[in-house]
Amino acid sequence: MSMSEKIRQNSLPEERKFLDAIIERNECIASETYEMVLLPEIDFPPSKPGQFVNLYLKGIFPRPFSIAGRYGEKEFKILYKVIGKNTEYLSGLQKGSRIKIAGPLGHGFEWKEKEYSGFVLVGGGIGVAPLFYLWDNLKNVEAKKYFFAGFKNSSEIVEPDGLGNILLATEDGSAGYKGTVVDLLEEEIEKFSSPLKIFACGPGGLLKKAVTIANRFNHDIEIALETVMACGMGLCQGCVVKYMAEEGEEFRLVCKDGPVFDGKKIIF
Amino acid sequence: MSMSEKIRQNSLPEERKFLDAIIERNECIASETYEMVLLPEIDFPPSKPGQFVNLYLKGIFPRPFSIAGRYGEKEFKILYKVIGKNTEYLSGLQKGSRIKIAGPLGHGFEWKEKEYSGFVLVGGGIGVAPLFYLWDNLKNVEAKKYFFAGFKNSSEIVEPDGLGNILLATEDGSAGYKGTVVDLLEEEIEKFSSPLKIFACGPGGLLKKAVTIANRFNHDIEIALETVMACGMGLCQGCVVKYMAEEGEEFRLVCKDGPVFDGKKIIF
Amino acid sequence: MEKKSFSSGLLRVKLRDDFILESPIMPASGTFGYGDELVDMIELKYYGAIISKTITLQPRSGNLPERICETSCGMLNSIGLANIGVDRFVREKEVFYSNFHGKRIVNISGSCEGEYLEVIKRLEKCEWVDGYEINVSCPNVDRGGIAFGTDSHVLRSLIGKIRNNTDRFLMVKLTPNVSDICSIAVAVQEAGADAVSMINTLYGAAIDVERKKPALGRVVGGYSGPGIKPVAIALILKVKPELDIPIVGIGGICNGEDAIEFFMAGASAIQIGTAHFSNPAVAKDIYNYLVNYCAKEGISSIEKIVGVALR
Amino acid sequence: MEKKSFSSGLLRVKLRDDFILESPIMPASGTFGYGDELVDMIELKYYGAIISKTITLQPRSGNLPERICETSCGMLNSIGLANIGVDRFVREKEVFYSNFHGKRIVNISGSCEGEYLEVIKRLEKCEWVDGYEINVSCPNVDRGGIAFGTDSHVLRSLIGKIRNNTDRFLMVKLTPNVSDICSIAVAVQEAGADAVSMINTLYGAAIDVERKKPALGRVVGGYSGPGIKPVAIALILKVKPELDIPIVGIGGICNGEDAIEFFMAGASAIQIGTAHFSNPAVAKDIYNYLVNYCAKEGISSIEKIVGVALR
Ligand SMILES: Cc1cc2nc3c(=O)[nH]c(=O)nc-3n(C[C@H](O)[C@H](O)[C@H](O)COP(=O)(O)OP(=O)(O)OC[C@H]3O[C@@H](n4cnc5c(N)ncnc54)[C@H](O)[C@@H]3O)c2cc1C
Ligand SMILES: Cc1cc2nc3c(=O)[nH]c(=O)nc-3n(C[C@H](O)[C@H](O)[C@H](O)COP(=O)(O)OP(=O)(O)OC[C@H]3O[C@@H](n4cnc5c(N)ncnc54)[C@H](O)[C@@H]3O)c2cc1C
Ligand SMILES: Cc1cc2nc3c(=O)[nH]c(=O)nc-3n(C[C@H](O)[C@H](O)[C@H](O)COP(=O)(O)O)c2cc1C
Ligand SMILES: Cc1cc2nc3c(=O)[nH]c(=O)nc-3n(C[C@H](O)[C@H](O)[C@H](O)COP(=O)(O)O)c2cc1C
Ligand code: FES
Ligand code: FES
Repeated sequence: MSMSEKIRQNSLPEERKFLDAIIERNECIASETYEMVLLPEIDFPPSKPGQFVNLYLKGIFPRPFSIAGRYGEKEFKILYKVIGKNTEYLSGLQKGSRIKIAGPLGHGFEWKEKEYSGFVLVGGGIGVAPLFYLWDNLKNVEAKKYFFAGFKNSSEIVEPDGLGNILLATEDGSAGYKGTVVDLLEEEIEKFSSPLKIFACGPGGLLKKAVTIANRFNHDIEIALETVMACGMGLCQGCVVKYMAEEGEEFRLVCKDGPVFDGKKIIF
Repeated sequence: MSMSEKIRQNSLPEERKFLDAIIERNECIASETYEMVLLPEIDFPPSKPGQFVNLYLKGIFPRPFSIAGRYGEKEFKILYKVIGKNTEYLSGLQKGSRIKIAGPLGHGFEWKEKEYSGFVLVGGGIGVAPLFYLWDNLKNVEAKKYFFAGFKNSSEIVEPDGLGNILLATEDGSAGYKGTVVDLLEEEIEKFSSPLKIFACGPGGLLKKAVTIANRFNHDIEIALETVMACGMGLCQGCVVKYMAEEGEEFRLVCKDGPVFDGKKIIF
Repeated sequence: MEKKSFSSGLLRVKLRDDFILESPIMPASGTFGYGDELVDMIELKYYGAIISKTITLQPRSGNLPERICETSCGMLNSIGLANIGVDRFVREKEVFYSNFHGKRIVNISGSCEGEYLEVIKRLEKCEWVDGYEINVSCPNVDRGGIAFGTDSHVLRSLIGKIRNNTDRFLMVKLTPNVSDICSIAVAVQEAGADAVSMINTLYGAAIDVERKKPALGRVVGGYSGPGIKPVAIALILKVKPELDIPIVGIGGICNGEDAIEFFMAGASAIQIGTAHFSNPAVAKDIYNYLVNYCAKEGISSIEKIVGVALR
Repeated sequence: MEKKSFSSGLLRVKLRDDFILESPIMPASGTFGYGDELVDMIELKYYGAIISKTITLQPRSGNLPERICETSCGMLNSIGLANIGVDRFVREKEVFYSNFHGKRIVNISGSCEGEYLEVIKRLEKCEWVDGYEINVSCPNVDRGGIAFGTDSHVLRSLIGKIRNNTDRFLMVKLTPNVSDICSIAVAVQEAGADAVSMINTLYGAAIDVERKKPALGRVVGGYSGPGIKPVAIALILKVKPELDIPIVGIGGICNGEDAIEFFMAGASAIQIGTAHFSNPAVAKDIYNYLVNYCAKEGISSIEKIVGVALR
């Protein structure tokens, strides 16, 4: 066993790479929302839904984006929303451009097929991105699957591929249920047969509510968190979140210990 | 008289503007050498050969470039050599791009037609740029005119438009006289009838030698200097050169008191 | 250029009861010549006050070149207080200053207390001077300057004496190159200053890798521009709670958002330095940004956001 | 990963007779985890030494978020020395450190002399530790740290005591947030340190204009990255002539040319911090640049250019 294997076994569960990738596609698919397909120059390590990649763009910090889907051993997809300097720059990059990327990073979602009668995905806004990938992975799972997706309005809607129950909410009611996606979740969840596992990603408020709902009905829940990251790979200790460990409150790194956490352990 | 006129009369001989300009042309005309025509969005003030413009490109300091020719009340030309970050960037700009410029800046060359039997222009490398403009302006002057232009090799040659005696030197002898332009000047100048006025622009070594030659034959000489400039307009006091004034050595600002100076007063 | 306000008062700031600026924007000393340099090129009305380059008793030719150098996030300078001296300043700049619509501040320096006081004495005779900014922190001169700026006792004595010799607006410019800027700022306030301006340049240097030499002739100079903004903001945040007199913020301000950061950190007004080089019309751009900001936020005065980040 | 050199010695540097690095490149403490974080992702062979994040006697969870913030020319951090504590460090990192091909330096801090000495005592038992970097300058902890770094008497006493407790390579990391860094550096040398490393972060802060709050939870933090390079170069140029022991340069190094600047200014080796975030393979890039530089310049060792800018 090589040293790096030894070390990895010790502390790092996954293989990660820092490499060049070619932009294969970069298309606007909803209001300020883009889908980008990246082709790494060499094989990209196996990844899990919930894991993310760093894109090295402008400025000092790279930018983290959830893997939103994979195509074979190399290509993967991200979905992103233009909100600032780097995403702006990203949206202007042409097919064929080369960027540096690192990944897959962090820990993804866990699903033990046998333990649940249903899986409930809850995404708000661009928070649907990692859930798209999870949705793909749940394709052959026998349990029931529900994808709750919420957006501000109909111009922002992006929907996952594949079969299953997709439940749509918009805050302004311009499509689907009128209200937030957790309002919709609250109304529907009682109808599903327990035990359920919920996977949520989106703004902090959404996650907090989703956890409350999970607690109320005694379902398991994993949430994918976002914090500002300097490194995305455990170097800087900047991306902490408060976590209720057995020994009491402590900080966990969103980039390395997360971004997916047991929702009930996070102190919002 | 408005205040700004009053002030200007007091200390600033010329009118200057800070404005947008459109790139009308940007062409490679010799090795790493480009000709750019700029169209300011509004009338550009009158200018003199030897004056320069600031281009606001990348980073903290704008970059100064000599006016190399004018077309009417607006357009003007610059010649530039790609040597670093800003000139690199400049060379990549497309026709139609908009950049900020300021000018005309500094003091230009002076020629009193009646006092000289000949005018001798001596340019080394991209130092020919302001002399092209001067050459245009001397078109209708009756005195003899000579343009000495020197380059490293034939790939770098750029030649002025218009009639007159153009004497070419290349350091490797690939075109014209083999040697530096001041070597050629030294050989030729004795043949011209005095009094002459010499105008020189180029690397420091060239200017120093040109002044030595002017001194030897007792000709007047004006030289256009280059220093690193932070502002190009007298704000920072950064661009100083040592000058022998009547009261003794002092600093002069290349951007404001120059870039054209009486060659015999500069302490190299 | 009459002495009347052109803004609706949104950007009016008070630095002393009798020292009110119609715009909180000033040029930082040494980056705007004597104030008159761009009079034909840009509109000066966006400046609430003009600040001269540092004036000394005797004319100074300054340091040997190279005096300036661009860096990736700013610039270095070792100008060395080059200036025409107080007497020529008084003679040559009267017309311009007398006609300027806003406040007229002269930045002064000296190599000993006596020099500072003598410069003040000569300027007191000019009714076209409204106030002084005391430069006790120039890193580019061998004697004088820096010692005053780093020793709170020496500084207190100097400022106290200057205070005794003028009733005009008196602002002291602080250097960031100290272990404890708060004690310096407090000393300055206790000595009777009306405001502090901060920060002057950081110590900085660069190597010209081609020549294998320091980029500046004097080796070390003053570092300014965007790269020093976090330092300026930090020091203002530190000093603000300790002071009753206003702070004038300086350091890397390039645009309206930078200016807002300074106000929120505790600056009552701002100075723009290095940004003049990359944008001679920077004051206009910032002015317009601030007016729009007030409108957008629905606030009646920019003073409303001074120090909000600390509340 | 055997303990043999892969370079031809071009980049070999000596920091003490028995402390020779095969590459002058090290990671700056706190920007590279415990050293093992990227072992699967990049090649560690480009580092002549590994430096751990700061280790303290007790585990520390660090400061409340936000702990990091990007600025236009760098970043701010207020991590607050979050670390697993010396005992867990010794237990968990032995495998990695024992296998690392280069020198193994542990960066340590404490809130009093006793704590520093106790951490050293526990590390002295680990034969896989080659040296220490003493952090006396972290701006992000309330007690301890900063006082040592700004007071030359206190520092001299601390370093003297540490020296008495170890024969290993001993490097002291200096803070730039002082009036007179030379006297601090000299005190450190006199107390028996083998090298100084400089600089730690500058005080820095930013305002989150949207939230109208300081961007960092702790308000003021440490500023690092390209924007601090001119400060680091200036301080190294100042300190170099005063010292006999080597300087390890830190501050905004992003690429090979930056590294050359540091060597020419007087650094015998360098540390890379913030640049790891925008380029995890930065050490490799710089290593290759330096090898090519030596070849191009026809020099047999990078040590030949150390301090040339001052000659
Ligand atoms: C693990 C992880 C996975 C992510 N996955 C995705 C994804 O799949 N698709 C996607 O569009 N975005 C995703 N994000 C968010 C994405 O990283 C940010 O949108 C991006 O960094 C913004 O960069 P910018 O330079 O364009 O904006 P900036 O100029 O950096 O910021 C613009 C505004 O956005 C805010 N902001 C900055 N960083 C974040 C952040 N991490 N989260 C939320 N707001 C932020 C800033 O406070 C600022 O107000 C993810 C973030 C994390 C931590
Ligand atoms: C009054 C004046 C008029 C000028 N006219 C012209 C002109 O008509 N055409 C033209 O091509 N250039 C002209 N120059 C030079 C031009 O300004 C520089 O080539 C330009 O600033 C380089 O910018 P950069 O970012 O591409 O290079 P940088 O990255 O800034 O520098 C690259 C290299 O060039 C050196 N350098 C920087 N500034 C100058 C300078 N001012 N002179 C010489 N070397 C420098 C640097 O030391 C560095 O080694 C003029 C300069 C002055 C002061
Ligand atoms: C070229 C230059 C010259 C300066 N000269 C002076 C001066 O004469 N007196 C002074 O008090 N400050 C002087 N400064 C400092 C500035 O006034 C200002 O404090 C500093 O540049 C920081 O602001 P900035 O980042 O906006 O430039 C000078 C700065 C520069 C760049
Ligand atoms: C996120 C972060 C954490 C840091 N933690 C430490 C630390 O624990 N101990 C220490 O001595 N320095 C610490 N530093 C300072 C760096 O080691 C280095 O001195 C500084 O960042 C300047 O170098 P740079 O500009 O290359 O980043 C930290 C810096 C950063 C950015
Ligand atoms: S972002 Fe650096 S440790 Fe998580
Ligand atoms: S370049 Fe600023 S004064 Fe000449």
